[in-house]
Amino acid sequence: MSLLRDLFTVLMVSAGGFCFLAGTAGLLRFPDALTRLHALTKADNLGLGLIVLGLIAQAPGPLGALKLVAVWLLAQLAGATATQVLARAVRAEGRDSP
Amino acid sequence: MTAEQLYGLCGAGLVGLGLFGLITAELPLRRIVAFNLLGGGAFVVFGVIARRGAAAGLGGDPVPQALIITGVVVGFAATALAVTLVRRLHEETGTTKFDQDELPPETVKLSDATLSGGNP
Amino acid sequence: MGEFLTGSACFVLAMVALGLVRILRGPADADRIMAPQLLGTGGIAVLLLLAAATGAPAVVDVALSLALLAAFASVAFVLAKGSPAPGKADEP
Amino acid sequence: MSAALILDACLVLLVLAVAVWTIAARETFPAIAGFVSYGLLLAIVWVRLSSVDVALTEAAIGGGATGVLLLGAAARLTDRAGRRPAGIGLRIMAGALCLAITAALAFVILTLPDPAPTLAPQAVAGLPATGVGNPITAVLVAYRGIDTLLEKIVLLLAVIGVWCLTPDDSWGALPAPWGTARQDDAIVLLARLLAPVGVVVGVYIVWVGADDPGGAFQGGTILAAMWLLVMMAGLIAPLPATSRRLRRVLVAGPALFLAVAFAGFAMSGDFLSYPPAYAKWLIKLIEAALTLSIAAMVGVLVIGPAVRKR
Repeated sequence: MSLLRDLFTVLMVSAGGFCFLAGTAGLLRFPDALTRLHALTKADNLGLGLIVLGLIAQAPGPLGALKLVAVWLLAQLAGATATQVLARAVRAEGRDSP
Repeated sequence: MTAEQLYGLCGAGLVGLGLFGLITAELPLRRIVAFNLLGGGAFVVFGVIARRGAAAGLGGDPVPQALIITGVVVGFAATALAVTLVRRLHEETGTTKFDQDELPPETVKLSDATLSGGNP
Repeated sequence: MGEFLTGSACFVLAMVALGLVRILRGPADADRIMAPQLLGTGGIAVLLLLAAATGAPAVVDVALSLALLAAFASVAFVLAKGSPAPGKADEP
Repeated sequence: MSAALILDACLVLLVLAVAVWTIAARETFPAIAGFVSYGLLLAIVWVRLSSVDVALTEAAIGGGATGVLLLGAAARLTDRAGRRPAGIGLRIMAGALCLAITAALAFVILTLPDPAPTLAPQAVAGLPATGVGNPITAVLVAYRGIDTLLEKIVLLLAVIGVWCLTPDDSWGALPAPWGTARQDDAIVLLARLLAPVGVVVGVYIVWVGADDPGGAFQGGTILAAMWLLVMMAGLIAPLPATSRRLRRVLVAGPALFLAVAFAGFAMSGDFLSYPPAYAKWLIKLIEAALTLSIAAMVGVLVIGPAVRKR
């Protein structure tokens, strides 16, 4: 049982790490601010979600697992808002200086 | 090399970098940022000393750790006061530079500014 | 397990470092303010992995604080940029 | 070489690189973006140094309050660096001085005494008398209570200093730190969803601070951040410096702390000494009052004074 749980954690954390790799590749390769913002907030939040999923299996108890999920939900909210307001700022900046 | 020494050297480097910025930066806001960077480095050096004092089942000596928290709080208060001073200076004179010779002629000189903010 | 989780934290940190180098170079200020956002998400991941690796549940609270404050820099940046600087009228 | 040591090396390099960027960047704004990142990275450094209490402080201050303060200032201060930066001679001399200081510190770090002196056993031995389980909280509120009391007074003095910078004709006006920009619906949504959760987390951090990492300053700063967020969203107005309600909250914590400190003369014969029977409850009461005052103080320090109407 413990082995199965560890295997699940290894799989999920590795998948999460891959998402961070993809996000960074996007940051390095994408041509403008809006697409970089996309790479940053989509891939990294998915990566964080997978890592949280993997760590839930290692959590000390149901409350610890709940806290991990709360961290992920808060990060989602922050990511969604920051993307929205930053994307508007990028567009406004583009209009000011063509 | 142990992890403590690594972080200690990092703190020493940060102190040097912060001091360099504090001396050479031109704008007061940049000096405030450099001063905070220096403070962070000093706290890391102190934190390494706390970590080395790990005993009695604790991860570090709690006395320096508590002093670091106090230091962070006081550093924040000083930063807020300094930033407000610089903002007020800018509000009065349109610049935050202390070098009077570099000001454009139409800018109010510091000596003429009504820093008291009194009504005419 | 601890070694694997610490290694994963190291990998995520390396990815964050690469992204940070790209972001801080700009060109626009809006690019640069993504840095706290990147460190928010990546830092939370590193902290959660370290909490599990070292068995220190209190570290999750640090991640919780970071998650609460992750959007702050972006919001402050947009508000500061949005309002016209009062000093601008003085400049020639 | 273990994974942990590789992680430490990566982290140290990254912190140093971000610090170099912060100092070397030509424009102010990139430097501040770098500095906010530096603060967040330091939170991870503190976790690696087993100082979770300090990590919480750094995350709350570096991620929230300092970032908002510096970003607001950077947007308003319109001057840019001049044509000629500091002279090359000054730079070389400053560089030599800083290198010497770094080298001296590095020498000290590498030759620290072994075994290291520590007060940890004494701190743990005194814990039962205070009734709290977190030795750092015990140091802050009990063993070195006088430091914490003076630190709160420093914060109050900073608040008074900031208020003193109000122009005479604007005294009593509402501070408008973010202009009077239109409400942004994304920020309003964030404030409505996040603020209630944030208040709960802030109170939780104070509550667990008695036995686990956390405490009044960490929790209070998170509460202050939530107050700032609701103001940034335009849902409530900032309070003016003349508000009696605000002033009462500002002094409540330090005043209670001071009152308990003097009551120590009557109850157990010394300044700032708690009678052992009530020590735990007195400490919790002081922490609760300090939390509210700290939230107000940090909030006021970030908002700043009212500015002159143009």
